[in-house]
Amino acid sequence: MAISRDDVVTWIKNYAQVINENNEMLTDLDREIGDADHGANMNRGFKAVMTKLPASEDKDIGTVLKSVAMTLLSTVGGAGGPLYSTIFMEAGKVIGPKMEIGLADWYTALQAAATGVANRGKALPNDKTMLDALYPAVDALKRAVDENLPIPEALQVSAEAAHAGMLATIPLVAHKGRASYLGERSAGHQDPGATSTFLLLDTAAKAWADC
Amino acid sequence: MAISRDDVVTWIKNYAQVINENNEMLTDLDREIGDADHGANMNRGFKAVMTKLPASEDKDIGTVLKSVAMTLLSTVGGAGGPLYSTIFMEAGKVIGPKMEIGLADWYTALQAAATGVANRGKALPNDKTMLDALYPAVDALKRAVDENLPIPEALQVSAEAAHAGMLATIPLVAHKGRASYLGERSAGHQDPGATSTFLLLDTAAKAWADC
Amino acid sequence: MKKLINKAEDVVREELEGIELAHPDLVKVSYDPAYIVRADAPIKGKVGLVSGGGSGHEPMHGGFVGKGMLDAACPGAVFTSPTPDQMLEATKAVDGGAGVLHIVKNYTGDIMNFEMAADLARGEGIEVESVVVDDDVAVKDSTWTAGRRGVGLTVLMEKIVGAAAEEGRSLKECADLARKVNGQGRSMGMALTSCTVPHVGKPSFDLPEDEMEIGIGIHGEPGRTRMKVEPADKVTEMLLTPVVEDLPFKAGDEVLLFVNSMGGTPLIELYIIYRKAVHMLKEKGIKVTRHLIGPYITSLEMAGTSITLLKLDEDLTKLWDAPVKTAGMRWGI
Amino acid sequence: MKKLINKAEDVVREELEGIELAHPDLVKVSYDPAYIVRADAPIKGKVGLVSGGGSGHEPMHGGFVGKGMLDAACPGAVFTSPTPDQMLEATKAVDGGAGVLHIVKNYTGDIMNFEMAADLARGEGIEVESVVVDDDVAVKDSTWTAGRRGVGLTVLMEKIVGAAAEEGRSLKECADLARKVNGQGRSMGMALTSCTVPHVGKPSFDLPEDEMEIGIGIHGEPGRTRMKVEPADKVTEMLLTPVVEDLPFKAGDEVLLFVNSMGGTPLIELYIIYRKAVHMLKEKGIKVTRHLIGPYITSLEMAGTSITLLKLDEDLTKLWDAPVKTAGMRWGI
Ligand SMILES: Nc1ncnc2c1ncn2[C@@H]1O[C@H](COP(=O)(O)OP(=O)(O)O)[C@@H](O)[C@H]1O
Ligand SMILES: Nc1ncnc2c1ncn2[C@@H]1O[C@H](COP(=O)(O)OP(=O)(O)O)[C@@H](O)[C@H]1O
Ligand SMILES: [Mg+2]
Ligand SMILES: [Mg+2]
Ligand SMILES: [Mg+2]
Ligand SMILES: [Mg+2]
Repeated sequence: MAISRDDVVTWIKNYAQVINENNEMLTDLDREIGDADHGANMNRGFKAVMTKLPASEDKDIGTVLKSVAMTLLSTVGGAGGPLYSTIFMEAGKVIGPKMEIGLADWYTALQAAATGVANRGKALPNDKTMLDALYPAVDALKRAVDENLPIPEALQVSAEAAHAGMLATIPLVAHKGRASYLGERSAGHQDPGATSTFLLLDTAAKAWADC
Repeated sequence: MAISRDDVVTWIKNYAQVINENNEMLTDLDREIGDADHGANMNRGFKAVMTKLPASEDKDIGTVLKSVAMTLLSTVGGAGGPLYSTIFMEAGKVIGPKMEIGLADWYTALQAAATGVANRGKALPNDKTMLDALYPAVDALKRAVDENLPIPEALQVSAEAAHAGMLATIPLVAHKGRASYLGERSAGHQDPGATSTFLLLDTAAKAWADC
Repeated sequence: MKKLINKAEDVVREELEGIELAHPDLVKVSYDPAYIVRADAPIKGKVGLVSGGGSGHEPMHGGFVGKGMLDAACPGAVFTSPTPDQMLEATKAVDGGAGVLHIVKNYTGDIMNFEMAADLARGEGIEVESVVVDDDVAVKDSTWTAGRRGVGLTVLMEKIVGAAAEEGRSLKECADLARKVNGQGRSMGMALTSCTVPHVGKPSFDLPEDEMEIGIGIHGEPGRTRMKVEPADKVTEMLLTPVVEDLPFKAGDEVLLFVNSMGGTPLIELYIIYRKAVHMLKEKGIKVTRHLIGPYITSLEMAGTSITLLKLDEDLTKLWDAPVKTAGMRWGI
Repeated sequence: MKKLINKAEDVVREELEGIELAHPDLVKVSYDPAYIVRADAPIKGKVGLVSGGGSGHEPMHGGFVGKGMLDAACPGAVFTSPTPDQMLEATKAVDGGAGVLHIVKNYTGDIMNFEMAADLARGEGIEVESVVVDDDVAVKDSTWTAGRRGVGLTVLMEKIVGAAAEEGRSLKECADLARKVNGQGRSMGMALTSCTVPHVGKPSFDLPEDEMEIGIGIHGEPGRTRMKVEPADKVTEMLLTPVVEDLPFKAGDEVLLFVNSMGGTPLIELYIIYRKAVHMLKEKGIKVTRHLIGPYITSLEMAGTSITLLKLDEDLTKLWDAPVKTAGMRWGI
């Protein structure tokens, strides 16, 4: 089975919905160790995505993802804007003008996304950033591809890995982003960006459960 | 019997003490219908009086009262400053270089004080000002002089009249001073200036109870 | 009470010390009695402009002492009128032989203290004129009240009359000009929060988390009405409409629009109000040709705003534009 | 949340409308993408100065657009870095052929967005240099953190480099000057109260009635330590000592002392702090030759203050004194 262009569009729309529902929760996490806007920023961006998506949702997957990237870049701002924009941009570049993708494509796309985020933000693993949810998900996908798991199962384990990664940010001391200003005081709080990243992968797993 | 220069000095010192003790109460009254400073203003003034009084307390009564007036004028500010300064200045002028005074002198002094306050502030009876405590006290003293009451008793009735006048300000709508901005909303509150004026006369009655 | 102060009774003195240290090029400071005077006072042949009032309204008045505005300012205790000895000494310090104008906000205390000071100064041979500012339309003006309060218009009057004195107008001309400004200007204010007088230590009034006070004074005196908080556009209407109707300002008028912060309201909100006010005035055919936006006449840390309108003509506009160099207002030099 | 706003999502747009209505002589406003640009931009042969950041710090940066300071400012959502498209369009709008300097406060978001904008602008053939401001000594600077934040020094840098660009210095000279300013300036701030981001609707942090936060950022990020409120003199010591020791500033240095209000702290308190800071510096043999006192880089309505010191030399002093005409800072013209 495969992930179609429409599946990708559904995933993005569902994520916009998930962000809207978790707006306050994400902002609350950011209040603890940041500046209380991560939910608001993401929500502003994905509201704009919902407005602009119709113009590209009949195009190929790469075009869809790149258009999401451009919208996020010009509406989210903050650290989250360039980083989430990078995720969609790099994934879009790797996937290119396909109308459907397989698990290996998705893995390569997510890996490119993670590399893009790392290049842009210069964070390392365990710096308490969204990468701490993204990297484990990519690793899990890699194993799933190697083991030839069916797509729904593969997505499930990658979302679970992201979830574990997200929770693992709690004890960490932040070394990047606004939370790093807190030094030791950042420990004991879950990273908002890692949380929204887990939600992104979790939404994919749910949206593509029948692929 | 008579009121000596030392009695006058005692009265002023006692009043400084009374103002200090009632600072918060007076300020609270002023918070309701003014700007929450009447107690602080009076207390600042009478603290200064306590510092400066030693320089004139061996002079005649007129000099003592005028020096209090000058100190109040340069330290109280607000509406209370000129008005309380006027009370002591006019009383001091009328009494002049005496070393002791009788009831009639005291009556004439207070009457001059009331006239001075009325000229300065242009308030009428029942405008909800300190005059509403002062006028009844002056009237009571007049009757006491006519009836030849002993000083302690006369002071007692004048203080009681001031007290009644003070309470009578409660239902009034203010027509002068800051409370007048409130219009009808000023009714139901006791005037702070009338309250400090009652305290002034009450302190005299207590200080001169053996005169 | 949360404030960056030391002892409450030292607030005004320590503020004066800061002003003295910061602006020796603009002002000299006297501590006893307390007044702030232009560094180059007295200026021979120039009318001296003196104002004053309780502290807590910064930058007014001390921040307006300097070239093209006030010659001296007398700071009282917080929210309390200063005393006649301050005003007398300030008057003497700025008298350059052309007389001295007292700009007095209409509060019983200010009026009485300035009256006594003017009497004393005249006794010392100085020609003194007084002008009373009473622009606050929130207060009913009648012989049965203390009359309208002096609020935002004071700032504009001090700038405009300051420019007139600077260009050499006579005491009578300056006083007439000040009365003209007072006749053509109106204000109204509101508060979202109270303020706390340092030596009192608790808020001057209580305002629940969802209410505002319309028609507030600048000393935390209660206003006209208390109501639920409304959006900025509605609040702007509630302030501007009575201001426009009182004079009344009419289609074709050119005006200066002054949107003031009571202290705690940030600039971002003032621009939102300014925007709505300009739209409203435009609809009425009133043209905003000059403006002032910011915290110029404040009530300590009170959150809130006031709107002042002044009808302009060629002379007033020219005087408004004239150079001014003070700590609180500066342009052209 | 008590604010004079309409809908939270309209705050920045309505503020821009107010700015556009108030200052047509100084600036033009673009709404999509959002930026404020000098009315006379682009100026041929002059280096263009662009800054930007989250809104809520007014007058910074939009209030500093005008002659002798910024050529353009990009306002983000409240406390959120603006986006590359805004910065790109602003850069194009101010490019007069001599290149464009981006002044970027050191926050991950600002850095990344400005980096992307600079790349895009270079792609369109515009010469772009970027300078990062990171003056906040409250934050440990190491390769293990995002580094120090850019705070109060930004205002001074924008003024000084703005003057240099105005007098015709090259892009490289302006960039070097900006880096020199960054090397010689340090800041630290504190808060008495939190602030509330409009679209969040509740305070960014909770601060009990008797506590303060030392080392606060300008976005309501928590600071270094929380403690009981201390008197102003003590607070001044807690801010100024780390600032002085960090550079370190030394006896004989001439400095600009900038005492800033975070928004809700009134001028009367700033002068009290200024006074203590001057006394402290005097004791260390450091001479305050220039100053800035007021709300210039704020955090909405937050009560609190920050102190910035900048070591001056003849060139920096001359550039500081040079005429500037913006909505938020003006002298000499
Ligand atoms: N250098 C970085 N690399 C990767 N992710 C980062 C970096 N800096 C911050 N982040 C992520 O961004 C999140 C914060 O995003 P957001 O609140 O939208 O931006 P801002 O911090 O500018 O307010 C953090 O929780 C973290 O996961
Ligand atoms: N015109 C007036 N005539 C007489 N008394 C007045 C007048 N105006 C005000 N007062 C008195 O002054 C009191 C207020 O004094 P205070 O609070 O010290 O001054 P302020 O009103 O300037 O703050 C009032 O309670 C009232 O009794
Ligand atoms: Mg954030
Ligand atoms: Mg009072
Ligand atoms: Mg008062
Ligand atoms: Mg942010």
